[in-house]
Amino acid sequence: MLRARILENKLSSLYKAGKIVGGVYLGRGQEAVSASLGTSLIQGTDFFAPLIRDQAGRTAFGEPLIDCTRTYLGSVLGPMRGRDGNIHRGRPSMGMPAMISHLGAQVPVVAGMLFAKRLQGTLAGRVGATCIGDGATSTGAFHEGINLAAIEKLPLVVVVANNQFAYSTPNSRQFACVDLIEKARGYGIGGFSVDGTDLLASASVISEAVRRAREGGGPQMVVARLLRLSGHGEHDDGSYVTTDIRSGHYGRDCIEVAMRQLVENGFASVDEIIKWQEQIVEEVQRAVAQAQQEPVPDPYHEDWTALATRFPLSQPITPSNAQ
Amino acid sequence: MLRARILENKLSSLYKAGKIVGGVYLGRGQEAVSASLGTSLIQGTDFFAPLIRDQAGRTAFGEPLIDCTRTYLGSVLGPMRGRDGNIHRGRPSMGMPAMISHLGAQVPVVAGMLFAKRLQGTLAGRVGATCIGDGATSTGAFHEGINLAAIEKLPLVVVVANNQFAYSTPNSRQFACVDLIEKARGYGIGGFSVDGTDLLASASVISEAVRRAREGGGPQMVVARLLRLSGHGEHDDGSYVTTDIRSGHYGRDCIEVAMRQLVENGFASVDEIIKWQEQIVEEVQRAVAQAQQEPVPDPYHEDWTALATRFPLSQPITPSNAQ
Amino acid sequence: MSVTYIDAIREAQEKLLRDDPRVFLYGQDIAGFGGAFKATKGLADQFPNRVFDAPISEDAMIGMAVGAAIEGMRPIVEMQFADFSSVAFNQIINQAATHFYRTGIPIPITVRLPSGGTPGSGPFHSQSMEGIYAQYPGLVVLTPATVSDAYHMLLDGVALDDPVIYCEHKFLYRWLKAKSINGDHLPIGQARITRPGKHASVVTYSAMVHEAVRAAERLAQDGWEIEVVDLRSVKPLDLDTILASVARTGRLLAVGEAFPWGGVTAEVIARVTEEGFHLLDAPPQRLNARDTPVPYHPKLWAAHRPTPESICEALRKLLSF
Amino acid sequence: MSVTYIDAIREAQEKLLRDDPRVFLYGQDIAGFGGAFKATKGLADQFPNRVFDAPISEDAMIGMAVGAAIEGMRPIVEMQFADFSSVAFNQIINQAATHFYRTGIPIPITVRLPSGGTPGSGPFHSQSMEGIYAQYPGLVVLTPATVSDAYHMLLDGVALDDPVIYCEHKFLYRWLKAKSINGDHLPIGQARITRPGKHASVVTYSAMVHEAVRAAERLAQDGWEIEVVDLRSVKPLDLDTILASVARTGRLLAVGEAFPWGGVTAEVIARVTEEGFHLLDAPPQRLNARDTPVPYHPKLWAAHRPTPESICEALRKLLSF
Ligand SMILES: Cc1ncc(C[n+]2csc(CCOP(=O)(O)OP(=O)(O)O)c2C)c(N)n1
Ligand SMILES: Cc1ncc(C[n+]2csc(CCOP(=O)(O)OP(=O)(O)O)c2C)c(N)n1
Ligand SMILES: [Mg+2]
Ligand SMILES: [Mg+2]
Repeated sequence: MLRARILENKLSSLYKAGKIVGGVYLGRGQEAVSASLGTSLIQGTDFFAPLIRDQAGRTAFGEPLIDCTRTYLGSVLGPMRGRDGNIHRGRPSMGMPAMISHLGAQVPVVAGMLFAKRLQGTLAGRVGATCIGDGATSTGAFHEGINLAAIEKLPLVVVVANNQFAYSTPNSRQFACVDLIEKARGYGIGGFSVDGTDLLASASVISEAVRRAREGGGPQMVVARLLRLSGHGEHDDGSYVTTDIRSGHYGRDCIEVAMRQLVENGFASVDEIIKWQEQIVEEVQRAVAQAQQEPVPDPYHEDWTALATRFPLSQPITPSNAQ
Repeated sequence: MLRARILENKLSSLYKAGKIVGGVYLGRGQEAVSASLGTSLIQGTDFFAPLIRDQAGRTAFGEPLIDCTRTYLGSVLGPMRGRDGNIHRGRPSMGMPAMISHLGAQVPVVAGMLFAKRLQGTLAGRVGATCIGDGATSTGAFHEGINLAAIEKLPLVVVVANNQFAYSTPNSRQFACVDLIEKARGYGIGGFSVDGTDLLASASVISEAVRRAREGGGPQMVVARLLRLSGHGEHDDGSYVTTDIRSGHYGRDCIEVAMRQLVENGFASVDEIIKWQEQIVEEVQRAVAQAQQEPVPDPYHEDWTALATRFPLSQPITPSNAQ
Repeated sequence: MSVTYIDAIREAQEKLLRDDPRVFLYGQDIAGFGGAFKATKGLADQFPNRVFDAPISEDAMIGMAVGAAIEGMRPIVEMQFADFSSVAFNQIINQAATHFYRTGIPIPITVRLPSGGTPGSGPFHSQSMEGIYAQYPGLVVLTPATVSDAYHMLLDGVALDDPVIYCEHKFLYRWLKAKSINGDHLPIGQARITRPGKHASVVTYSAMVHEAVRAAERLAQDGWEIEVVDLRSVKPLDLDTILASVARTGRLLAVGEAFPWGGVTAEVIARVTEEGFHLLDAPPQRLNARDTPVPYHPKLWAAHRPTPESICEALRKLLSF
Repeated sequence: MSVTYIDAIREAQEKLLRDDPRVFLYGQDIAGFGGAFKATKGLADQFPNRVFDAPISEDAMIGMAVGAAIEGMRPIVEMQFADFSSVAFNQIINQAATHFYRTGIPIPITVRLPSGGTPGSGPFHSQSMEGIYAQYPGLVVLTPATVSDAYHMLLDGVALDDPVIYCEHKFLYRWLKAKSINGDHLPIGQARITRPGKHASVVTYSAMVHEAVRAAERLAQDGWEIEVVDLRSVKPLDLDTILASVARTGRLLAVGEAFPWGGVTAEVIARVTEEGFHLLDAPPQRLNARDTPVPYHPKLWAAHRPTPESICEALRKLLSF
């Protein structure tokens, strides 16, 4: 999560310097939750569909730094080759689907990935996870996707990061239940709540939810309460978040809380953390520098086709790997 | 509800005789619930968006018999003028919207009708209601519509007729919660359960839900448990409903239960009921006979335009009733 | 013995399930019940755990199929009616259609859309959406008009690596019969000359192929030889075959059952006039459904869509230039 | 002082709220925040209880607007981006568009779609959906290209009794400025000759009008007089003005920013060739975006959509026939 924070701070200053292609949406304040999910998952086995505030989860799941900087800086060598950008990047073949913007739409996709594994007889021990915001719980896609996963009893973990706002819209204009976790029962799935500014709490609750899903308990929903510590995107000053909310409990910085927890529990010393920080800053610098000197996409080398099939076909095709 | 049953029996035999235009979808077994809702509503004040199994609710809300027979028998004088049919018929200007087929889609429409009344300052004392099946609770439209109504705290009553099947699909392939009513809490709205084969129970629970909504309690959801006593449509023999289910508690006929209740509670004598029946049979016959002798739509008299505006316009238009 | 169009669809799915372990079927009421139109009758019994009843969640059905395709499966999703794909629109056009371009990972899903009008079906059980989906890059849109095409194009469509919108016409389901399922097998993307002629070309697809052939038969009595071109796939569109036909006849009428603004007929005419303007001896004409929702009453419905009569009329006008 | 295109949209909404008590605004983040693009800035303060933040529920937003319209209101719904209307597709095309035909009760809702590409916006924040919605009977589809049209067409659109899809181009928001909001006010359904000419007609709309004018200016240096026709509304389509232009020039190029299959340019060409074939001295040409999702990187994006260069090239080809 520290890596994510440092990386995102760098992205933010690059954005302000006009160096970024497209928008910048940060996960500041949400790293504890996102990282807890990412570290609970096993790359190569599990699926993880990150959303816009999941830099920490991506890093924890194993996404290389360079995938990020290449995309933000417009290198054609990035995973999306300039065709799609920044927060949309993914590597579906490595278990990390590339989100579309439409909120909620990744929920059934992860369910389908798991469904495939069941049909292939390799589901055991695997989970699929995705994060989602409070606002996205209002989408039909979220509802249909979770319900479908519940019917199929798939090992899907949905972490709802309730950061109290969807862009500028407060929870009061987004839902009317007392707590989003009350939805879990209505879907017949497991439900957990946690203080998302508390790394240890988040890690323990989320890993428990992941464990239950992994062991056959069906879909699990975790609602983490927290606050986005930046604007919706870097173009937004987030002035609609009142000082009351900012200075309240959820306004505290999960990174600071985490550092304290690490030190207090003897997981790391202050010196060690400072050293990590320095290391990460350097890694980030390197990844930025590398991406910056790479070529950008060239329209003349684009093949400009959206189809995998090259028409016209001279004869009917037969499936390549049917048996 | 008796009227609805007799009318629908007639429609069923007309269908078998090849006299009906389009399909026939009956509410047999669901009349107690539908009628309870219809009688709890006030025509001219309230809104009612009936669905495919709501003949009883329509009649109770005040829809004339002739609207029904005209539509089924293809008279051009029916409310849809041959442009749309049977179960889709409505009279939106009389508070009864005309459903589209897409399940769940009427929920936000009723919410919008109520929202308009709030803006116009005439919401007080009014409710809007719609029925929906167990299957339709899986739609994104249902989810978004109820959630929106809950946020706006609109006096919307949604009656879920859980007849255990969506076409042939059993509840177990439709949702994973123990009872659909558990969804109410997740939306932050009122929730009621009732045995939908029991008229007195249905009437009391549904009228209570309507009362709460009318008095400002926000959206209410009623889940009625029952069984469809016919196929999905008259083309379907419903053979997927096992004898176990048919002979179980919810397999009983709500009309028989209701008659018994009426007689036992001294609301009506058996003789009176028989007299009603005879009267209704005659009314239905008349409505059928009248519709049958009316003209069918004539393509040469159709104006074949889907727009209210007649283009081309010779000059910019000004709103007709702007102030 | 004869096979119907819907038999062909069922047979194709049976063969796919038998031959390709990556294939599974997902749709409302398609398992035990065999589907609203019985296109999957018996398949759940034959192939346990390969045919699944879906909840009424079209958007999630497609999303789930996309996820399964990412992981190597080849799902076939049945929409109960094409019209209901409107609630799955986002997953189809934004998730499935863009995926290969964005990520390089293909999404070989096939979405079966029971399409087109039948009497008494009304505005929400009659739509022809091929011209909507064809607008989107990344989709292949198939519109079989014959029993054998219904069979082969479903097999071929599932074999393609791209998302396929398979528009099967409900009117043809039981009405259209053939002696054998194994007719002339053309590759996807190639049109067929259904009936050769020399005075005018009717370019059409799906159920309208048969109405066009009827119109051609009537005009044959007056000595006119009308060529009927069956597009088979509306995206990709086989411009070569169309241009060759127009080169022979000099006259073009494009016929479709969809709404009149845009759509397949407009695309056909725009492509032909752009590349084959000099081949045309008369203004190319179009005939579509009327610009209203599909009406419910059979009398209105019959006047809403093109018919042999209205096709004849359009052809006579075209021939009179 | 100058007004931008987005100012005009804001002003129109302010005027509508002031003059017509039936109007209200509904959309994500449009109240206190004033909208993602600030098209409703300050309006919630000025008109308390007339401007509402919606949940992220586009389908329900439109369903709710339809219900409100049945009861006499004139809602304006803002989609945060046109692309997100894909999840409201069903309520737009099946509920709103069919309602008047089915019931005789009009649905005067206006759906504002921030449309079209801008650099770095990518596949899901750049779409041009006018050619999708225009296929549906019962919808009016507006595509203003000027500051004054943005203003007047929003006023006029809300005054129409039909559901209006108002496609406002994001690229024009702040880039396009005018001295006054009150330009030449044509009725909806009427196209405009933006620039008169005599050698060829470019028929286009929205942001592409400006690219076409730039192309025309370049070709003017070589003595070519290119006429630019701004459709203004793509449905209804003003065929009379288009035909009159083609009659003057004999040459037609249709330009659009949407995907190349079908859509506005195909409809324009099909209509012109059907009714004005004899007016054409050369094959009518089309120029659209490429057949892939809208790419993210500005370098790819600029090559994906028509540009003054590619319009010039298409015109030179057209003029050389
Ligand atoms: C279907 C859809 N509608 C609208 C948007 C535009 N949009 C992007 S992010 C956002 C707010 C999301 O809020 P939330 O789900 O709470 O996530 P957060 O940004 O707070 O992490 C909106 C409205 C979208 N992406 N998808
Ligand atoms: C979005 C959508 N998908 C599919 C259908 C087709 N369909 C019509 S009725 C029905 C079953 C509905 O089941 P339920 O909601 O339980 O109502 P019931 O018929 O049992 O009263 C289906 C799948 C539809 N009308 N709308
Ligand atoms: Mg949020
Ligand atoms: Mg049911």
